[in-house]
Amino acid sequence: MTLDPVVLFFVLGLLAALAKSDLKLPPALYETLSVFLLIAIGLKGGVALSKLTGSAVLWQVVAVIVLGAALTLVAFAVLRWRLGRADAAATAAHYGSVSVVTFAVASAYLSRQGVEAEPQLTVFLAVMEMPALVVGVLLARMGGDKRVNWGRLAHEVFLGKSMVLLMGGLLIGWIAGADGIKSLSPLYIDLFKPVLSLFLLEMGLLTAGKLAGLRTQGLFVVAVATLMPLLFACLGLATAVAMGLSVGGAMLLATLCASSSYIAAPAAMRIAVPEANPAISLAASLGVTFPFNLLLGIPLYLWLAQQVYA
Amino acid sequence: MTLDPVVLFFVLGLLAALAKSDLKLPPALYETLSVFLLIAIGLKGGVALSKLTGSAVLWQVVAVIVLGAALTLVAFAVLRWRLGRADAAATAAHYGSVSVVTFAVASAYLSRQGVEAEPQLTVFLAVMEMPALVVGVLLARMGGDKRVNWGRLAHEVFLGKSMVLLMGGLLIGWIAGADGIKSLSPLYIDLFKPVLSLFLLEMGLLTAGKLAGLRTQGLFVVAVATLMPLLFACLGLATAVAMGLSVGGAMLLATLCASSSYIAAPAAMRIAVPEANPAISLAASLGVTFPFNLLLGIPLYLWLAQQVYA
Amino acid sequence: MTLDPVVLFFVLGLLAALAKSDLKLPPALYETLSVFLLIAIGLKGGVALSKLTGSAVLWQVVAVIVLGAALTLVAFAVLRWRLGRADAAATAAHYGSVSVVTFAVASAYLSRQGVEAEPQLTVFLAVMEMPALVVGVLLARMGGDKRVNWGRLAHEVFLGKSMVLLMGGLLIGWIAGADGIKSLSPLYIDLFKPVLSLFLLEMGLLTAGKLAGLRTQGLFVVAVATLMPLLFACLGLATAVAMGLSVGGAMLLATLCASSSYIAAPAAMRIAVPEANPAISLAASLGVTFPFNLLLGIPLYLWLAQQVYA
Amino acid sequence: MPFHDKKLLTIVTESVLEARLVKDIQRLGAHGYTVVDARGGGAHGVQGGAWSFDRNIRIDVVCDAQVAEAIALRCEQSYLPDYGLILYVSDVGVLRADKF
Amino acid sequence: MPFHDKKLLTIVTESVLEARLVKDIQRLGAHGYTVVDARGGGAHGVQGGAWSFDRNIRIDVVCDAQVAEAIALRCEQSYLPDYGLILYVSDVGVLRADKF
Amino acid sequence: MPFHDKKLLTIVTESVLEARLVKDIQRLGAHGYTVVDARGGGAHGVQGGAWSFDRNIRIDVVCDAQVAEAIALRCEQSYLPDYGLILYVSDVGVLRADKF
Ligand SMILES: Nc1ncnc2c1ncn2[C@@H]1O[C@H](COP(=O)(O)O)[C@@H](O)[C@H]1O
Ligand SMILES: Nc1ncnc2c1ncn2[C@@H]1O[C@H](COP(=O)(O)O)[C@@H](O)[C@H]1O
Ligand SMILES: Nc1ncnc2c1ncn2[C@@H]1O[C@H](COP(=O)(O)O)[C@@H](O)[C@H]1O
Ligand code: NA
Ligand code: NA
Ligand code: NA
Repeated sequence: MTLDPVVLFFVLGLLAALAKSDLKLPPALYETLSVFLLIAIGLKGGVALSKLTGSAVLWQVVAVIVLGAALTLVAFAVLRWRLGRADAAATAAHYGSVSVVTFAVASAYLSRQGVEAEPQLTVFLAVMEMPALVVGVLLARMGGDKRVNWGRLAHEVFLGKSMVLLMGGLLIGWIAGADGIKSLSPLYIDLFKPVLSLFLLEMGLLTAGKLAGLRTQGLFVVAVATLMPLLFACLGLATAVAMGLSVGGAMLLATLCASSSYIAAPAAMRIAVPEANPAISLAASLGVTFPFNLLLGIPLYLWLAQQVYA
Repeated sequence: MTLDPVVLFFVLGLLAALAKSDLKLPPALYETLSVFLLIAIGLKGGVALSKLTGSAVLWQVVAVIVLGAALTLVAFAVLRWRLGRADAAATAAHYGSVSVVTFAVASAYLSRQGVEAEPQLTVFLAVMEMPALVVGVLLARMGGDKRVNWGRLAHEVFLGKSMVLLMGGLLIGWIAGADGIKSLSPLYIDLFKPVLSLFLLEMGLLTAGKLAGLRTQGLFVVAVATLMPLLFACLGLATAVAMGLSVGGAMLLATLCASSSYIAAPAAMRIAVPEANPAISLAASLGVTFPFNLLLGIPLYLWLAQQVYA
Repeated sequence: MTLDPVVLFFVLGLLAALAKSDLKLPPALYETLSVFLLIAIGLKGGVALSKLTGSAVLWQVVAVIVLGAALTLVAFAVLRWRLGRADAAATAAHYGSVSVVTFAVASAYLSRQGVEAEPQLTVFLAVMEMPALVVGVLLARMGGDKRVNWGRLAHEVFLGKSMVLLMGGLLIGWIAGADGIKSLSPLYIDLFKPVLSLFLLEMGLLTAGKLAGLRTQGLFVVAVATLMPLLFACLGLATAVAMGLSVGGAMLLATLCASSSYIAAPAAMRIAVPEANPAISLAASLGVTFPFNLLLGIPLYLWLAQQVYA
Repeated sequence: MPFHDKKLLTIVTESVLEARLVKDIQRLGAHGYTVVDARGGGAHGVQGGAWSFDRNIRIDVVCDAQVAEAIALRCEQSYLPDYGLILYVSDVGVLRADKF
Repeated sequence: MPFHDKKLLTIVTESVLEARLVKDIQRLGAHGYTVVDARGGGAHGVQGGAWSFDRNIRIDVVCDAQVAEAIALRCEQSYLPDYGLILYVSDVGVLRADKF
Repeated sequence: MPFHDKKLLTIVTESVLEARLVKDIQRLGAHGYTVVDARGGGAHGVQGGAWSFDRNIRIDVVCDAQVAEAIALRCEQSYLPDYGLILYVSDVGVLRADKF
């Protein structure tokens, strides 16, 4: 169970930043890489979808949306124990939502292990971004007197950069199909993993910055940020079994549940729940859960899935 | 006649921006992509040229330069009907000049349709950038009392970024030849189309911004921006027939004539004819003509060429 | 002995900038390309290292570190003839250190000529960056009353961006081995040379800027910047013979010695020897030695190595 | 040359607020604005500039004193409580008073 | 600490003018200048910053009052009629008066 | 609206100094700072902005007069002799005096 080299890039970035190296990637590179990853994942999913027939997937999509909302409620209940309403709601939205990069690393890990997964998992990725954000805002506003600007929230959620690129890629892949996409594959398919390595280097650098924030947030946040993914992975596995997914699909759904957002959710929460302290949710989501999933979670979730399906 | 997936990226960008998504690509990416496209097109053309013998191409180059100048005059005559001298001249320069990306999409479309074209078309692309700019400035200054700073204009035209990269690529490709370039092809050849897709995404975002400017420019500009390309494509076809080009070559020359510049021309006109309003020429060139060519023009010009050569 | 096309890109950049073209690459691209090159070179070296056995390499590494320090002393002795202590020391550090891009071009040149080289040369590249910087600072401070902030220098040297990326790449390549790296090779291996071409275009643009600085620095600097590489190449060859390297290895070691730093050394010297004038060392290192090595030095050093080994 | 007295209002805040602030500024009567990407540190910690929500912007507006006050008031009420934001005004002389 | 009185001249305009403005500034007697990329909006519409000719720059020059006036005059005559440009001056205190 | 008097200290210098200056600024009592990438030219030649050691930064600090003087003194003694650096102060009005 050796580490994938892309994960080593994450470790390199983390160590470099912790050692206070002056290594910094230009912001424009970070944005470019994230645009690339979102389109590439979308395209791949769209092509896969274009080969599917039947309406089973539609029901699964509905199930997965409900799952995302439910996880957010669970996370809120746990976090409310110690955090204020706004902070608990905003952080819950991060955990109910998903991490694109964690998904990408998990997919790469799966294919290295020779395990197949259903194509619709990419669609799940796209649709699971959203319900948590809506539920998070509802939770933050419940009982309060601040009114929610739903127009702005809907805009943020559905027209946010990551949603547009993921859905856009999905649609283009679906319309163009495997043949149409062939001329694009030297970039979006062949270079996917090495580009992911560069992105993870950057994530390592950024994660180190958020670790500093942990010291002020205390043990509760650290504990939640490691235990919640485990719990959510199990809930994801159970749902996958109920939905009749394969081992690979179950593992990816577990990973989606276990992963927490650090792109779409922070942006949406900063707009819709501005009184929440972003340092708390980012320290948990990016500082703890992301590396935890990358280094331990992903192999663990595959092992769990294999036990369940054995 | 399905849309090439690269064109779908343009549509994605356009829709995202029209829906006021916060999707934005970093400016550094835009510049990097345009540097890449210019070099890649130049290299490809240079390699092709290095295989040619004989002086026929030289005469064709002269013909094409004259064509570019002539189109600018025609455009000026049309535009002067409603616009002031400076605006008409600057906009005419855009239409007499060419669009590198439209050319790239047309080439991709051709090769998807299995139609070959002469290698010198890339040379035509490079030389057609320039005469329109000179004629445009002359037209703007004729009869006026402002003197032209020819040194600055020549500098702008011949040492402008797009000219240097296109010509530089051409020369390097020509010197190195097919063998020398082989080690570079994984980037400049294999990745050309997928990189074009990213560039078109950005173009979609930018085009949407210029569409807003259209409202203030009125129907005349919109009409010109759709009808002039059609007229110019026909003039291009006629010239191609006279020059003895193949169907593919004719289609590409038609596309060059129909296309309008939105990189070299705006930059040159802003320096040399500053009193012209750049909003008018950009709204026409980028807001209307570019998407028109991309979505309708390119297939149409091939169809036209095939009718003429049938 | 035709020029490699990547070198033509350097010439293009140089000419464009000398002709005062407005061609400029975005700073973020420059940084991205240098990150890429450092990782790619490191990875390649690490994979090669992972196949080695025995401790011979360890002794070679020690020898090469001593060589780097010795070259710095020689350079200082020469430069002190005309320059003040600080300037001589800082410039000597540039010449005792190495240029990653010169090494990359030399490697590409070698493989085009079908000459093999030992894998540990990449390790030599990494370790030769450092001793010159330490010796340079010592020379600058000797006899003076300013105390050296060794902590800051060590930080600058060992945690400087180029060291971290090169060493990080090396380690990842070494841990992952040839198999582990395979999924990354479409970027780091296949695209290495074309990306190098873009980087050299940028280097051409930057070099032109430093040539201007030459006029004020006088003939002495120009003479040193062309003669010192020749001398150092010979010293490198002699060491290589003593170390029992192959022709290819000897040529690369000669190139390393002849090359001078323009990334790590300027950054380190600006921090550790701020009273030195960076215009002098950069004019010499980037304005003269870098193009000299690229255009003349590299083929010459191979020829020399072949004479020695004939 | 006659320079006319105006106020220069500078706001440094999180980049997520850019679109909203620009709208506010225009609505409150300023005739223009200039935005620059920035990084920095303050009471809300370090904004390193690497991400969109980790980045600051600096907005400069040249305007009349009343407009500057109106924008400052809007910032104080709507953004200061929840966002990292600073704001300061200074006196400047401009070339054409009617442009601002 | 004694700060010496100088003028700070700030110009915000289209980036195509950068090379020309820098030449003007040096010719008219300033000893230095600082440039920053910017975006913005004003009478000439929105400059979004995505393209080279859709981008603004902000140039700051610390100098004497006469130099500031000379640069302002040059801008007013040569660039203001045709380009999107604003310009303002303010009072600053500098450390070493002879540097400016 | 009551704006409170503060000093705005602006430093333009080589980007290699960023980390050290930020430390100095915090140590000397400022409560925040804002950094922007810049290019420019002066006595030390042109800083074109293409490389990390060819790039300038502009740091702005809003603070009390004494803090501004302390930072200026530190710059004068530690950096001015060897680095390309300029520094100027001006008067600004801020919204909440206690924040600075
Ligand atoms: N005293 C200050 N001087 C200059 N900029 C500041 C100052 N305080 C805060 N800032 C800037 O304003 C942003 C938000 O400030 P804060 O709300 O204090 O975190 C910071 O990230 C800095 O960029
Ligand atoms: N009132 C203003 N305050 C700050 N910046 C402005 C103002 N008006 C214009 N600008 C800037 O100056 C540029 C040109 O202005 P204009 O000529 O009004 O379009 C704009 O793109 C803005 O960046
Ligand atoms: N008079 C000035 N006005 C504005 N910026 C300046 C001025 N002089 C120098 N600078 C900036 O400060 C940096 C260092 O200045 P210097 O030490 O004069 O080379 C330059 O690269 C410019 O960005
Ligand atoms: Na989740
Ligand atoms: Na045309
Ligand atoms: Na050397």
